[in-house]
Order: sequence, then structure tokens, then C-alpha cells
Amino acid sequence: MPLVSELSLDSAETEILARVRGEPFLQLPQDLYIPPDALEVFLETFEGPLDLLLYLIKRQNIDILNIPVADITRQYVEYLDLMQNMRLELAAEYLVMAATLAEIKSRLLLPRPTLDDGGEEIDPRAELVRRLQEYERYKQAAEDLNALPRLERDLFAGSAPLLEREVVRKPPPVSLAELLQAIREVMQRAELYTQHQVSREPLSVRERMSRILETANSEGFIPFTDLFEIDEGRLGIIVSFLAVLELIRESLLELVQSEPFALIYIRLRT
Amino acid sequence: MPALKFIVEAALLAADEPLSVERLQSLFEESQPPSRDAVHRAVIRLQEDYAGRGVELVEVASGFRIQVRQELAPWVSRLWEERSMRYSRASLETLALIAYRQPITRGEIEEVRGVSVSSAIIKTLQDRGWIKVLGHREVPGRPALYGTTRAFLDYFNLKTLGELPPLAELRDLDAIGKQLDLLDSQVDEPTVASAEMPVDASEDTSADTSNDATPDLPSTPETTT
Amino acid sequence: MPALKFIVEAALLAADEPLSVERLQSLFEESQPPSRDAVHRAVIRLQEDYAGRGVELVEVASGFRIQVRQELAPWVSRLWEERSMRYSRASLETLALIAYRQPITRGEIEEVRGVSVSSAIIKTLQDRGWIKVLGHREVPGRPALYGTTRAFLDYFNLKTLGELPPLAELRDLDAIGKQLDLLDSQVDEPTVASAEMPVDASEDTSADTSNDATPDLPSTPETTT
Repeated sequence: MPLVSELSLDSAETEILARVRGEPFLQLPQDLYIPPDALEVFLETFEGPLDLLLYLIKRQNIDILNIPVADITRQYVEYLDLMQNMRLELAAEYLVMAATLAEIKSRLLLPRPTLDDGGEEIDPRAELVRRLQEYERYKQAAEDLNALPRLERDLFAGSAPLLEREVVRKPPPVSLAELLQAIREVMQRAELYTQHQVSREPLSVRERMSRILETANSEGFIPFTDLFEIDEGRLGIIVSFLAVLELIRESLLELVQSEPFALIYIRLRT
Repeated sequence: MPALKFIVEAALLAADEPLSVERLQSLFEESQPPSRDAVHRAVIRLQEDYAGRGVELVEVASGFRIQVRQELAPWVSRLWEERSMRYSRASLETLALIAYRQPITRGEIEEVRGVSVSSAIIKTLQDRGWIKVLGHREVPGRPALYGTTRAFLDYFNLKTLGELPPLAELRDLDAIGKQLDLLDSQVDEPTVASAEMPVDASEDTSADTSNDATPDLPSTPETTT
Repeated sequence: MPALKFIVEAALLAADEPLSVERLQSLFEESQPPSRDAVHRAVIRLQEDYAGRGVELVEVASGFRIQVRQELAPWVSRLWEERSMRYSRASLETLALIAYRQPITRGEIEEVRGVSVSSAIIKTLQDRGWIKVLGHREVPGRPALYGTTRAFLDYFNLKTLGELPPLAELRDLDAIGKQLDLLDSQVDEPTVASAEMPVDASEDTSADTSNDATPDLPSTPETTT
């Protein structure tokens, strides 16, 4: 078993790496025998090569922006060797990362640096640093998410049963399109639609007719001028006027004037 | 530690079943559960707190439960309400005629539709709060004059009826549809694929012509809101 | 009629999901629902009533909910034996990536995590109703784009995605360059290109649509469970 001691953790390391049969496993043993199931659990505590690399970097208090690639690569590969010696099946991603690290290491040794499109020099570690940082922030985000209070663990929805429900039926929905379809169909069937003149009066006049009729119905006499509200503007006044004319034409209202130039009233036609 | 009363309240509301005094006692550290009496007193104080509220604390065979007051069933039951049958064509046409031709009597609706309008239809629309009696026409029988209500406008998200397309405009669309039909019949090939309707620029009335094998039915413009 | 406040209270407790203002309004006759304001005021009065009690009324993404106060969880959670509600790190990291980076494809998640994401994890999150397919990226294979649901926000007691804890900031890559300059004597003029924009999980969740997802890692079975 090669170089197990190289893999030993800092003595200050107190993080629980794994549990073996319920016992916390604080460190990898310095040498000697490592229970295979312990290593398996150890491996499972890593969510992949990035997670393992982050661990190796963090435990040595290295700034992620300045990874000593040679060192980290050696530790990483030793770790993989260890796993393989334990006959543990490693995911291919771990091996791909080992190759990536080796490549970065060799590029750092090249006399001529790699240039980007703009002729600027590229640090061979830049991409790895980016990926490590990116992974780290989502690893942190997952921990933050897990710390949020959530239902069924920290919060419980209150509920109180309603023992006897009543059967309620909701009236059916009607769309405006259905309504317009209905008026078109009925008007097509009606002769007045095709042969007689269809008034081009805007519907606001019919609506105003209803409102005036309602008022007349409850109040009896209404001074003609009360039908017009200045703040409705010119258009509103025209609508009211047309509505009154139409109501008179349909014999629903009549105008009453006691003498010339006196106030004009409207009232329901009786 | 929070008051016993509030732990009991929270547990009763979180549980899906009635909780016995023993079960409530078991929520505490084994070494120091509250006495049966203490739990009972907490329950009674909660019952007093809930007097007159939307829920009540009752004792049933297997323990205590907080439940919705039965008087609130008419409202709360609507959480699970079902849709009724859709409106008949007759109902929709009646509603549309009242909207477009108000104030209008039932007789006038029947005259336009060419068939009688049942009292049930009028009642359904009145119950829904969409139409109402505005007055009466002073002719023999004094028939009621119907019009639409504010609730009707609100339902269809209209500020005024003036936002509905006027009849003439609907007819114009039909007339264009008919012309297209006429064109179709002049051409031997009966299908006109994707005949585009000119859309009136003033309204957002998008026209959809489906000119398949129904020559006597004019195409149907769909009005989108 | 009972006070609006008590109808709201009863409905919130009877429903097994949060209720929106619209849903609460729908408990009343269609023609005369209380106004939105009235419902809001009732909710606020209830919140005041509950102050200091065992439960509280909170607003989450899909509406209002009455829930046990978090301080009482130690007692109330004893109602259930060992209810294991733990999620694996793989699930949580996948969920976090979807929450912060949505819409996101599985390949993009794998690219960040450096390992493949098992179908079982995606399925579990979908079955819980926390994530859903929002669409597909129009690249070969048309991979599904995932996003979080309202149920996810409800479950984590959030109103909007904006309430998620902020993502750690990526340190500026120019800063990396400077540090490398200072510390690394091997490199003469170290400027770092290929600066990729960090994507924030803030308001505009649909911001990231970069589909340069070319994971340099082959897809292999998940190493962890």
C-alpha cells in the first residue's frame, strides 16, 4: 500500500469524515490497516472529483486562487491509488480529473505559455480554479438551502378538518368569445340582422339606456340636465343624449315640460 | 419553554388525528412530562380561546381535535366545489341579447331568437347576478325589462359595454366571410387554404377562417380579449 | 354571516395547501365576493390574533398558510416517529443548481458538479413537485430545461426565489490574475482570459441561456447515492 502516510490529515482536522458502524471517523489512519468499508464511506462523502479537490485544498488552508498544482496532483493521485488498491470502483470522472491535473502540471512547466485569441497569456490553472469556485458556491448554496426552515422538519402546516362538507357547484365559466359567438349566431338567424339596418350605435349607448331607466324607475321624475355629468366629457354627454333619444323612440321614456323654456324632466312612459 | 397551552395548540393543529392526553404528554422529555391535569387545563383554556372563532376544540372518543365549525361549511366547502354543467346555447344567446339589446323584454328576446326563452334560463342568469330587471314596459302584461349588471362587466373584465365590438362590426366580419364563401364556390377547388381575413385595425378582433366543408356556415371570427 | 376573519381562518386550516387571496375570495358568492383589500385586512387581523400563540399565519409563494411556529418544532415533531426527511448531498446540490440557475439542463448541472446526475435524483425532485420541465433547449438531443415550482418555495417557506440565501460571490478572475502575478513566479504576464459571467440567482431567473454546455466529462454512473 503506497504512501498512505502522505494522505494523513492534519492533526487539527476535526471534521467527521465518515462513520464506521456508528463510530465517528475523524481521520484517515496514519498507516496500518484501513477498514475497507470505512474507505468506501469516505469515498461516498465526496460528491465527485471537484469535491475531493476542494477538500484537499481546504484542509491545507490553501487559497483556491493559488493552487500548488504539483502538490495537490500528487495527493489526488495518491488518493486514487489508495482507492484502487482497495479494489474500489472509481467513477470515471475521478480519472478524468487526474488527467486534467497532470496536463495542467505539465503546461505550467512549459517554457512558452499558452496564449488566448487576444495574445494574452493564459494561466493553465484558470479553468480549474473557475470550476472549483463554481462548484464550491453551489455546494455552499446546497448547504444554505438545507439550513432553511422547511415543512415537515422545522415547520408543520396547521390543519383542522371540516367534518361534513356541503356539495357546492360552481357556476360554469363563460368566455367572452363564447358570448360573442352566441350573439353572432342569433343575429345571423334573425332577419333584422341580414336585411334590416343594424345600428352602428356603440354599446355604451345601450348600457346608458339601462342605467337611465333604472334611475327613472326608482326616482320617477328626473331633471333632464341631471342625466349629464360634466366630468364625463363630451363623449359621455353624447352617449347620454343618444340613450335618452333611443329610450324615447322605444316609448320607454317621455319628456315632460310644463311650459316653454321651463325645466325639462324625463319620466317613465305610462 | 413555551407555554404548555401553545404546545398543545400546535400539536393539535399539526396532527392529522385526535390526540389523547397521553399522546400530548409524550411530546415532552420523558423525565418531566406535564401532569394529566395540567394538560387538561391547557385544553380547557384553549377551548375558551377558540370560543366564537372559525375553529373549535372538541373532545371525541380518541382524544382532542381542532375542527372547523360546522356553521362555516357553506363557505369552506367551496374549497372543493365542482363545476356545474356548461350553459346551453339558449342561455348564452339570451345573455348575449340582453347585453347587446338592453333594455329588452323576454318577448323581444324570443322574437329575435325565434324560439321561446324558458323562465329557468332567466332565473339562472339572475341568480348569477349577471342580469337584472330595470323596469317594466308599459304595455299590457307590463313585461320586465332586462339589462346587464356591474357583476357581468366585472366577470368579463370590461369597464363598460362599449368595449364589446358593436353588432355592425360582427356583421361586417360575417359579410366578409360570406364573400369568401362566394369566391370559393366560383373556384372549382372547394378548399381554400389559409385564406387570410383582413383584420379591422381598430379592434383586436382576430379573424379565423376555417373554410372546410361547411359552406352554409360563415366563418367564425374569434374575438380575443 | 360569520366574520370574514373566521371564514378565512377556517378555510386556511381546512385546506391542505396555501390559499391565495383569489382562492379565498372564491369561497363567497360569485356576485358578491369580499374585496381583495378586505381579505388582506382579515389576514392581517388573524396574524395579529396569532401573535405569541402556538401557530402563525405566513405568506408563501402560492398564498397564505397557518403553520406551527418553528420554536415549537422540538415538541411537535415528536408526534411522528423518526420521520426521516433528510436529503442526500447529491439531491440538495442538484436542487440548489436548479433553484439558482434555472432554466438549466441536466448536462449543465453535471458540468458544475463534475459528476453525472442520476435519473433517480431528478425523478425524486419531480415527484415531490419541487422541480418541473420548463421546456427544452433547442440543441441536438433537445435536453429538458428544469426549473423550480411554487411548491418548492412553499415547502421552504419562501415567497419568491429572491428570498433564497445569496450565492457566494465568485472572486473576480482579474483578481485571480493579480494574485497569480504576485505569487507565481513561473508565469510572467498572467492575465486570465475566458472570463465567464457568474450568474446570480436573483430576480431574472431566465437570464442564463448560454448553451455552450460541452461537459468535458463523459457521462458515467453516479458515484454516490
